[in-house]
Amino acid sequence: MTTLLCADPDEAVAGVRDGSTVLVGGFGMAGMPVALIDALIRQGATDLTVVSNNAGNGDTGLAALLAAGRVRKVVCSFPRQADSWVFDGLYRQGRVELELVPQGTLAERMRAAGAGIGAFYCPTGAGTPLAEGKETREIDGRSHVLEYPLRGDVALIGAYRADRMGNLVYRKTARNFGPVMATAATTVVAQVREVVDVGALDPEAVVTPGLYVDRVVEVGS
Amino acid sequence: MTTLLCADPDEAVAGVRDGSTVLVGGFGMAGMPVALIDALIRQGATDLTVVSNNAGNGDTGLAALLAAGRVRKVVCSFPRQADSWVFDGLYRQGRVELELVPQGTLAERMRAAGAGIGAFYCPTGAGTPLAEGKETREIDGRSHVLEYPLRGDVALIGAYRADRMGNLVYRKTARNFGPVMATAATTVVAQVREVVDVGALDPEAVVTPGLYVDRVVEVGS
Amino acid sequence: MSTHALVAGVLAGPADLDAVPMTAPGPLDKHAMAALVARDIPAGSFVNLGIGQPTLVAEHLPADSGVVLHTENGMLNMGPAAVGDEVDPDLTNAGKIPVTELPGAAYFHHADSFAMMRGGHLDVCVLGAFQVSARGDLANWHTGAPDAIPAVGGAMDLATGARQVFVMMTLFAKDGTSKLVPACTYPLTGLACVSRLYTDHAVFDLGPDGAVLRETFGCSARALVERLGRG
Amino acid sequence: MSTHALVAGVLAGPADLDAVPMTAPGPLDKHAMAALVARDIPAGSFVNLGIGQPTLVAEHLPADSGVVLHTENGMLNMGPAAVGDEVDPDLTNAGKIPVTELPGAAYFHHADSFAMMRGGHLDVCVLGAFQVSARGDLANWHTGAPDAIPAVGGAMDLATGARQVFVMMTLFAKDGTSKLVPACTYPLTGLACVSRLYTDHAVFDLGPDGAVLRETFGCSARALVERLGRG
Repeated sequence: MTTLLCADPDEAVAGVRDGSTVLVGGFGMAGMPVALIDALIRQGATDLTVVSNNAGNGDTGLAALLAAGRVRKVVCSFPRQADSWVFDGLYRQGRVELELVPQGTLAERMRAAGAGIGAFYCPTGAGTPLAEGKETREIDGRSHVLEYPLRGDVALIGAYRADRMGNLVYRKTARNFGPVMATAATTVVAQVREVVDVGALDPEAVVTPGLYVDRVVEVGS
Repeated sequence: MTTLLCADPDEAVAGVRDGSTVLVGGFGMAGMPVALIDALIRQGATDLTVVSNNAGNGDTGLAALLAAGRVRKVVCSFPRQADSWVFDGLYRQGRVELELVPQGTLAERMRAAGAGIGAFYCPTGAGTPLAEGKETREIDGRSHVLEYPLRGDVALIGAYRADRMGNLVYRKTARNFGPVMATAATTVVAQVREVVDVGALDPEAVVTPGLYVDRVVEVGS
Repeated sequence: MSTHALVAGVLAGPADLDAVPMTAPGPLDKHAMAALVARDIPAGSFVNLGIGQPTLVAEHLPADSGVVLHTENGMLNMGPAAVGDEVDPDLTNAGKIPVTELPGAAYFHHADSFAMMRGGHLDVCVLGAFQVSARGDLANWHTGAPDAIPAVGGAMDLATGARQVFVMMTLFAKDGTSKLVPACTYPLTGLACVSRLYTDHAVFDLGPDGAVLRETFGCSARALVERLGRG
Repeated sequence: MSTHALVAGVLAGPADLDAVPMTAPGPLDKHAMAALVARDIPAGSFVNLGIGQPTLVAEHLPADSGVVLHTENGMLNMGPAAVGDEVDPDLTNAGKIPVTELPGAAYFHHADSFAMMRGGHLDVCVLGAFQVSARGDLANWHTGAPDAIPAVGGAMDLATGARQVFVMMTLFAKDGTSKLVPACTYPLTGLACVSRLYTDHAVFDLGPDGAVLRETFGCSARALVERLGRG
């Protein structure tokens, strides 16, 4: 349905419910939708499952959401970083659950959710502790792990430009998880540096078609 | 390895072996690598399995390859067209095998081959004759068919521009199967309208990175 | 349900047939059917129109509908058929007909296009059919005749993936038999996937309980059900 | 095989140890190790360099090598680290370090980037390790210590997907035990995936039959095997 242009980040995250699974874009701070996460903290939804590559950096963005006690579980590939002290503390106190997923499998499970794939056999992690308890199958002489789609109720992503139909382009490696998460959630919210008129983006270079994007908010650079 | 710029289509298709599986891009004539197919006819490889959305139009391109008797089997989604008389005749005479695959499953099976996915559960075709003999599984209350990767020995695709590193961009709906097939074959050959210098393509808009492309030949428009 | 007629297995059911409105004086032609389908597509929908008659629906969408057309060969925001100088061999619809591009268009490759379809991101698709069953099974890719060359294209992907599948077709085959059937005899495209059937004689909602008559054209619901019963 | 030493289960084997050349007078530092790895990367390869020490390999690739660097956060043709005005928060490597873009670069999203990796399209990746087994098992993501926070990132994807996996690490841990082991005791990243191991004391080829010593630095092969036997 038609993409909604929101006046501010608070309007963009309105209605997120307690217990939601929230996909949060970004790789480190590149592509991290900080304004949307700040708005989500104000909005108040709690008991969240957050899916993101990392588990927060420093004290802002995802780290602030964790510090506010809103996150029940983190699904990510790389929680341990030099500046991930908020997550570290909560995890060691047993106040947040962790599901660790190899980075490519994390991306592919969200892609499967967006692409209507019921499950897929993936060689990554076969024979390692991250495959424990999972169904496996030998295909072409190689062990594969059966992986299931990972869906969000909401996706919060950061992009570079949107047109008024919600078509998105990203900038350099800030693209990372945004285009995948945009396909995998019921409600997709994008913060962008700039909203441009319809027709201003090159149709050959649109990365996320507006079809995937429910709400857009311009936050400047 | 480094992309080879070929002097002509004959150099570009050199070495294709009898019995190869050849992925042929294009949807109808849009994106169809006619110059490469003509060169493949001259090159002489036979007993080929051709994977392409259609089974040839008119008397040129794929239809000419079929007419030359080089194709043992066609894997496609839509062989029956107003101008597919060459295929129609061969099929009715039992001189070519047909494996019919839903269009999206055809694309997804090649994507799986390129993406290192061992197999995937796909809802398309469940309960229809095209799923007969295939393993199925109920996931989330819905029947899914287990589909396996579809790999090529060679891919022949048509693109718009290449730079000298083999990065490709396409034009409008001629993009179709090219980017997927480029990931799924051992040797990937692209005919392009124009070869440009490295740096002339926008890195944000490259569709097929040169990593996937083994040989490029400029054929003009 | 209360004011409409339920046609279980097409042919019979606890009917309130007299409550079904006849909304046109005669059977509809394909343009009138396309206009009806267009009327029922919500504003702002993302829609795929199958090749053949469903393509006509585009001509009946109001200019301000905000409906965005998808073509499975890799484009959103497809415009009308190209004419004259607009014709570009690199820009066609799924039927290989030259088309145009509207502002806000986006191009993508086949794996992405069918991920979009299979992933449930299209609101509506409109397809033609050989047969549709009262519970919404669809047969539209293969007659099953021994000498027929089967071709499926994106039909199964659309039937499986779109949130709502509308079918438009003539209700009766040339030999007078109904194409709305208790169970398809032609090879299936998808199971329980069609939610609404637009025909020249009537519109039906389809579902697990059977076909529900919504409106008829040029005949009463009672007369139509009788004819279906004979078909 | 004939002129090199096979170190089955690391420790012993039908050895022609005296034929293994000592090619440096002392143990290598990380820069010299990186130079060695760079020497063995074929011209024109597509290469992913893991975070930490493997990143140094880039500095030792000849300017005309045609090697293209991949970073799994979504880029090909990555350039050197950004300095001064070049720093752009939207352009980092997998270690979140600001980097630059070379002509001919391409950006893509994570699903595409890891499809590229898992699909076998990278010629070489270079990783660090906690432990490597003689048959090429890799442990580099988790010490398994009860209070450690596990983090895997793209390590398993690279170990599984790259055509050749090179590891560079010190051969001995701080406590003097060998990190080249008969079987890994740390949690595994991948099985039988490492084909070559570059260390400060020696280079080994790894495979189903065990570790083959190729060259040593600062000690004879015989002395090294003896030390490994004690480790």
